[in-house]
Amino acid sequence: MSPAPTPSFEPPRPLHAAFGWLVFGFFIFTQAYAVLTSPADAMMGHLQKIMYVHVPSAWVEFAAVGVVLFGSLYFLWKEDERADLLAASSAEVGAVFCGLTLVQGMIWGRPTWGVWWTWDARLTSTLVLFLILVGYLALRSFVEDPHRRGQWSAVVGIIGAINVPIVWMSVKWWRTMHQIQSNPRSLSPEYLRGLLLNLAAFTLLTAWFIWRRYEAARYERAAEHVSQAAALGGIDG
Amino acid sequence: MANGMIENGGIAYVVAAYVITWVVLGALLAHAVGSARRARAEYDQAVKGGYRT
Amino acid sequence: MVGLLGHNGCGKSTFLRIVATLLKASAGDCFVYGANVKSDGDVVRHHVGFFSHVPGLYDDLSARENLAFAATMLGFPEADIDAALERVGLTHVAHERVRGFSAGMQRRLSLARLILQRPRLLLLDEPYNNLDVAGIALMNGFIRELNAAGGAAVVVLHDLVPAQGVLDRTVTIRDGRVHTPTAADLRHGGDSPQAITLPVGAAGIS
Amino acid sequence: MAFRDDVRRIRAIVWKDLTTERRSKAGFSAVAALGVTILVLFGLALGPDGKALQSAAAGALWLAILFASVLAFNRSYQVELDGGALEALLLYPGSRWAIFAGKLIANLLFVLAMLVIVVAVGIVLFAVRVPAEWAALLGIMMLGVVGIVSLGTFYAAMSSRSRAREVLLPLLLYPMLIPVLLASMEATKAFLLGDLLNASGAWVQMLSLFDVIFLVATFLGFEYVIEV
Repeated sequence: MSPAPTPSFEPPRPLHAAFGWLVFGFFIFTQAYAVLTSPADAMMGHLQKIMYVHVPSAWVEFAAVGVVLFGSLYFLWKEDERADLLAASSAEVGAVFCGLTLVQGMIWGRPTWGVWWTWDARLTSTLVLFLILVGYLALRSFVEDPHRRGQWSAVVGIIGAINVPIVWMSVKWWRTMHQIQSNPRSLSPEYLRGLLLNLAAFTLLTAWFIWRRYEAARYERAAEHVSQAAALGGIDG
Repeated sequence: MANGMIENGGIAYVVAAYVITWVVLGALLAHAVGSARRARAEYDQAVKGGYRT
Repeated sequence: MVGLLGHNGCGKSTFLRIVATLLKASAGDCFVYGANVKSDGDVVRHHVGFFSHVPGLYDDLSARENLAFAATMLGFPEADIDAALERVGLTHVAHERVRGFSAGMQRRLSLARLILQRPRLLLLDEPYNNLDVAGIALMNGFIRELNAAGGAAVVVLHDLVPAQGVLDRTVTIRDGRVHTPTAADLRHGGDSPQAITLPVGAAGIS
Repeated sequence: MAFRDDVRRIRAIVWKDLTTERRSKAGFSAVAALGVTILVLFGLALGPDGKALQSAAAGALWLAILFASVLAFNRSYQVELDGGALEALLLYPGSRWAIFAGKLIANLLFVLAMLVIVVAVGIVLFAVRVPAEWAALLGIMMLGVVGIVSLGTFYAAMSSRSRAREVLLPLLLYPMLIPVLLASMEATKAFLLGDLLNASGAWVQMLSLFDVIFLVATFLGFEYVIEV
């Protein structure tokens, strides 16, 4: 009467290769489409085109944090290690996009505002989010025991995700106090289609990245389990 | 943010932003595919070794 | 009292730590007086006394202060600390800091903590280490007293000699399996080496 | 009944932590001296212009308190790790939150004592004009310290038991504390500079809100952190 096998020790069902090709094909198409079809903006000229990588990066970074939050909560609730591995993969991909968003924002800010950096609420909270994700990943790399690592990083992930809106709120308020206003501009419809297409492409791409990293993590855990079982006298039921 | 302040419509900045994005995404792609493949191979190795004992 | 034997690293201490709620088993269930160690940890901790291989004392508190702290934490603030100190023979150093104590004195102080607690299930991890002959006698006396009062004890041992007279039977863990003359009493709970089901009844390991 | 037991446990942990801290002698004075040293360094970085020092005083004070208290958080768990005391602590019956509450209160008292010294020195070094509403200012500092200590005590429970604890705690803690620090600094600054924008009220409200959120989150999360 052996208990149900722990799902995280099973090897994952790998994603079909065609999905990756489709996602990348779509991504290249949407990027080319948006860049080639969008007219130069009256105010910003071609700079506006940065939007097609910047806004989707920012969106998927927050979506990735959402997945971290979900995975962490689910792990604490059900103690399913797969949720922990999913959260970790998502944090990693999220950190990459977070860094990308920052760099793109700076490249856009330099010609627009004349400075590489401004303590704007969005920029600042993205930077803080990046630091929180780095901290999360550092914690994971410093803890070996899988159960402890899962539990600790789940809690850190949840509280980190809670902190994101709080940081945003406090920085926004901080700037209001110092009477610095950001001026948001509404988007004209001729740019909207390219942006929406890229948002979709980035979302799919991120999902694919996270899934691939998740697969790798599952294989690693399964391999660990197999060699552990082998060391204790072979695999049986 | 005055009109016409940006030379060439800021092409150089646009190119820089896209190049950086694609390079980073390319690196992430290589990392994701490579790590999944390596982990897969490691797992297969462990299974083979595990049954032999 | 049941002795738990086995090679180094076979999971004896791990087993005790799972029963004591310090570790969570990756598979299988464990019940102490009907309470699940995974889900009802607090109930289990009321029943279980764990004598670990580390003293678990505060170096900068005196022997008496350490026991007073333990008594409050155990929920017995009115416990007779002086009697416990007397019994383990540490009355003369009651007000000295634990930092200056020898390993054997620290073990005695840890024993005094168990005496305050009087647990129903005693878990002992190599309890005779660093104890002199008198200390061993103290330990065995306490175990016998608990047994007589209806308590049970599980002890991890590498040497059976000091436990003679208090040990009812032994269980050996080998290759993640339980080998015992009373195998019917111990159900093997899964493919994990840590997953052993030991149903513990009121009068000992049933 | 069980609740009264937990309150007794909290009191015992606070007493135990403060007693061991007091007896280890060098602990508190070293941490407080570090806080003062950081203030001196800030003074050198920002001075000697008196006006600049005055306007930077609030930020310097809070950062000095933050940097010094981070050492206190790791120390607070070091006591438990020596000789496996944490294991014994976890074996006692009772709620896990009582352990957190005890450690939190002990750290709070420790940091507040340090804050008194650091602020006193800061008032002198940065030529701070003490406002008439100094009691309210003390309240703000109290709120800020609660935020720092709740998250600090919480994260130190992990970092102190991991590799590289010296770098891990600040790496995890500082980004998380940005809202609390920002609110504390701005509220303090508004008070010290005569509350020109009447801004401190809003900051105090925000700070209280942050404190409540982080206290609830850390109290709920502690059980998961300490048990493994």
